Amino acid sequence: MSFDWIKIPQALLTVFVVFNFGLLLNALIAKIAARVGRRQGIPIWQNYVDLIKNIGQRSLITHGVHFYLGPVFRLTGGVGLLLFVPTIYGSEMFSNLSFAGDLILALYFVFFGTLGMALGAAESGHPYSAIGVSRGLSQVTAAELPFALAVFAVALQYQTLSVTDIVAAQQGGILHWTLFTNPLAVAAAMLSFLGSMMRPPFDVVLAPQEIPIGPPTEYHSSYLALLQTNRAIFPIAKIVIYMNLFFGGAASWPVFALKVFLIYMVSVFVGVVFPRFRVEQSIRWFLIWAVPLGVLAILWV
Amino acid sequence: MGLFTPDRSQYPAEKVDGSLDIDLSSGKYLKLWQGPQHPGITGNMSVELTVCGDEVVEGKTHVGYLHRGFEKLMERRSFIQCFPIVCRICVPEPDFNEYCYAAVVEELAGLEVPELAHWIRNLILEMGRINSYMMYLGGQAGALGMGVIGQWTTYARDLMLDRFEELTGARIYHMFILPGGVRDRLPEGFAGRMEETLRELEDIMVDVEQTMFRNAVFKRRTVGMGVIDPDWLEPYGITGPNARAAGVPRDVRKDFPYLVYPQLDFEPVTGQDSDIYTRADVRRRDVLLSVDLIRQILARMPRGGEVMTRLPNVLHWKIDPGETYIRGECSRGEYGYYLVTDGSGYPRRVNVRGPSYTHAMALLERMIVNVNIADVAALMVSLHTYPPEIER
Amino acid sequence: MKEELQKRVVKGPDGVEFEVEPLRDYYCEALPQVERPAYAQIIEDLFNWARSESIWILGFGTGCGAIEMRPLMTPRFDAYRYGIQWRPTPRQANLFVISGYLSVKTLKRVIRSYEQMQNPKYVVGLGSCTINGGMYFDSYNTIKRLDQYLPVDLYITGCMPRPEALLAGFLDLKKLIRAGKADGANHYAENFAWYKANQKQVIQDWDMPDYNW
Amino acid sequence: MQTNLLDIHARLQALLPVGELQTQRADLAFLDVPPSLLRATLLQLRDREGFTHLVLLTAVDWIEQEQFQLTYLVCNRSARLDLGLRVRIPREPASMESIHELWPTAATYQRELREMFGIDFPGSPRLDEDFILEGWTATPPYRRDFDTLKYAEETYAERPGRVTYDPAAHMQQQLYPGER
Repeated sequence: MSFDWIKIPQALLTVFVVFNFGLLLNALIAKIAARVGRRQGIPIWQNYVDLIKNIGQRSLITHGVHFYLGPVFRLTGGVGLLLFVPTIYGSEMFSNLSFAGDLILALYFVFFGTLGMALGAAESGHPYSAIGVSRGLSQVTAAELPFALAVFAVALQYQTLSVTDIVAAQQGGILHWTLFTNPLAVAAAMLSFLGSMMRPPFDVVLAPQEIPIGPPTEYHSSYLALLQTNRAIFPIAKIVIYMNLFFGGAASWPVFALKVFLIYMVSVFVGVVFPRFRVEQSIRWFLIWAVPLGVLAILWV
Repeated sequence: MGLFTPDRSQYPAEKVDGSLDIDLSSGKYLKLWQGPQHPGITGNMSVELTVCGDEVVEGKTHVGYLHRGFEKLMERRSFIQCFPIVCRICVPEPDFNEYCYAAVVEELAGLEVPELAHWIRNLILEMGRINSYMMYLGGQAGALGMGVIGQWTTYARDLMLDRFEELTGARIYHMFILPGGVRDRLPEGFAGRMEETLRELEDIMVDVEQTMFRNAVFKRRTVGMGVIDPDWLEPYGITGPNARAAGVPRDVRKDFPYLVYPQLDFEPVTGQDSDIYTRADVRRRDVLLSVDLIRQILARMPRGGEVMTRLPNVLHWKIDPGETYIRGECSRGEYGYYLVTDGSGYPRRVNVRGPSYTHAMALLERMIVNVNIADVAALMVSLHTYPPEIER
Repeated sequence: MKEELQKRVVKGPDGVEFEVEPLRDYYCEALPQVERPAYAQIIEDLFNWARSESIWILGFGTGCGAIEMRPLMTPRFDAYRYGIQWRPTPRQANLFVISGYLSVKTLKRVIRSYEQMQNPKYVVGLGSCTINGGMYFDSYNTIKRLDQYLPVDLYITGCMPRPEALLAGFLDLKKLIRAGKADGANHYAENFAWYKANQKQVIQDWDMPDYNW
Repeated sequence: MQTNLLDIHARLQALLPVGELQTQRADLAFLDVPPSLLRATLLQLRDREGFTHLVLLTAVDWIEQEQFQLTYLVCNRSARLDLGLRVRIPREPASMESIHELWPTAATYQRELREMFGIDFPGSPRLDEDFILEGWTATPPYRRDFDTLKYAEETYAERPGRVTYDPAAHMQQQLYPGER
């Protein structure tokens, strides 16, 4: 099997574009949330400044080897997710390193970051980190279940494990999207999406009022900068998967930006006005509402 | 609620003196400090939690981080010198200190306060009550992760602070109610601007009700949580909204009327269920009651008259021996001053009785047992305690 | 020394016995290091600009001034516009706002939180009580000069300072940071012995190691 | 019929040799009680007379008479009456019976009195833990013989330039300069 080496710089270019897009989008979302609170909100470039500042902090404290691995794994989760999924459909340049079975790999990468944080947070020795990570792992597990079910439903529906093929099958009009051909799977997946975006009502993992601020309590300076980078890339990468699987993918960057923004807004709309669930309440919520939808979606196919 | 049953079988045994036998080195329990450097704490205090899994086994309140020794400082200040420092005892609602101190000195010194000053004092106390409740509502929502309510209510509080600024010239520490009366009359056109503020406030309260009190997740987190048994009211000395949410109409404004409350038309707000939700709801309705009271006060207030009685030379002001206690209903419960004089120019002893004293110490330590870590912040905020008045 | 800080042998949940020495295990006794600007001037300028535009305040309301911090973050004053925001953990915060009087008990916690913050870090003293004791000049429980115990970059006067004064103070702090003059952390490390001596003089119950980040 | 404080006092005096009633207001009076009778009086007031609410428990230092006065203020919410019980105990050694079984919240007050006045309440829970102060070794601060200004000047560094005036002398200087 021949490998096209030009694909690597091309994929890195995608990462770069998505990184910038993510930073700006996060600031925009923060501004929108601020408008709900009648504030003006942060400047749109604030995330860049924060990032530079955190890199520029002088002291670095380590708590051991695994402490380094936390942010690194987390960032690997985000970047890896993005690298193996085609970002722009039909574009040779931005289809990244996608291959025939990339859907399974993507599912794995979604979970990867949280596991990495578990390593790092446990090593940091802070009780709040430990509590936050145990909450995070249990909640992510519950939230991933409906998503995995929805992905199986979609894979069964299109009889393929390649994201590119799934996108291809959805071309040719809005009614070909999975959103309309398999609404149950989309519903299950969107509920799971709410749970994995770290916004209320499912942000008990980070809850500053109880366990400030959960897993990253001890992370600072460059470690925090890595986590911030991931915070820009990971939601976008995750939305890219959703977009590809359920909303017909994107054929160009403007369409990509619009669709990502709209999907992101779903979680923001829900998040702004809700308090957060306790972790066992959110798990129960996923099991009662999202998982049956996922099972039905598989049966539907 | 299934998972968190109050099954005490796997809990630590009690020792002879009633404390729990917790062996930290067994690895079964974890000691967590919530505070003082912690966003989920009401002010500068801390709760030492011993948790087993996700559940709190034992909680101990630690205060003293804000202790300035007011009661000692007042013993070496003359009666008029005490007046500017008393408001600093309780930061979010300072006016009650001013009122209680003024009233307690007036009673022992035998001063008569002009009628208009009573009305203005009452107006200020109700305005301060709204401010305090606004802080509470934001904090209660914030403790459950709903930051937007805090934005709205703090905005409403700023509106009310504007009126304070217009009336007294200061935002937080007003130093307006002094022994013998108040410093000044209402400014020209104050009632109209107050009415505008009240309307805006009511709009915000409608928003708050819609997003907070009708929110399914908020209900899920608060209904049935942190119940105060009505039997606890007497042993723990619970007053104010915490008692009213348990269905007991205990309100100093009604029971021991002071200022012009006898002339105002109101009924204490009560609730039934005594959980976090009810306590929040009682306070929300109390805000609306205060809005109503402010309207009544502004409408019925005498149009003219003196606001200050003639004081003796304050630099050589001596008060005959005596002791008394004055109470008022602040936003958290019964607020009182106990003053002992010995015939000199200085108070012999001042004791400030803040409602947080009992709520945050004995009551919180009892209620916090068996609660999920995630609910500790919400429970603590729902008791509405302000640390500065615990330790003074 | 408190009982829980003493050296002892502990039996773990798996039955293995091991020795615990809390002062050594739970705290780090390495002294703070002076960390000078390490890069070329142009990069340091960029960093200083970023530091000044992204001020993260530690969420620790030490005194009554904390009540004006909430309006600062809400619609009327909205300090987020200037890149100012809260961080709940000292590891990620740059600015410690000492909001008013400090009782001795709080001072101990403040020192600990301050030492956990990362270099460069700044301290702003709020209100007259941090400057000369203010209203509490004769109190037996509050300190009178904050700069004896922590390196202070800026004082904001008032009792208590209004949010407008706070905003103006933060803008002044930005100028200091941008000029590279806000170097309190290094000053603290250089004069560590002097600061510790002052701190130990007022804190009677000194049961922690000298440096505990 | 509305109960009033005089009736209650008369009923109380029939049972226990308590002191005279000193009426401050229609709804507030103070009563001297010997230390040994305090518990019985409180029980009688709480269980028979409806004074179920312990408003405050505090101490006054009468250093001239070498005595502490403990004030137990109890309140009858339904009859709207307050009664303050004044108990005089010797200053050295200061010790008083604990009432934390009657009102659990009294334990907090007793902890504060222990720390601030040095009054001992044997049996009260967590009495010797630090409550407000931490590692305090000097005289308990609320005692009259503790000079807070002197302590503050000795302990805490002062910023040079701060001046304190005596208000009376200062105003005299301002208003009538030249006069001594």
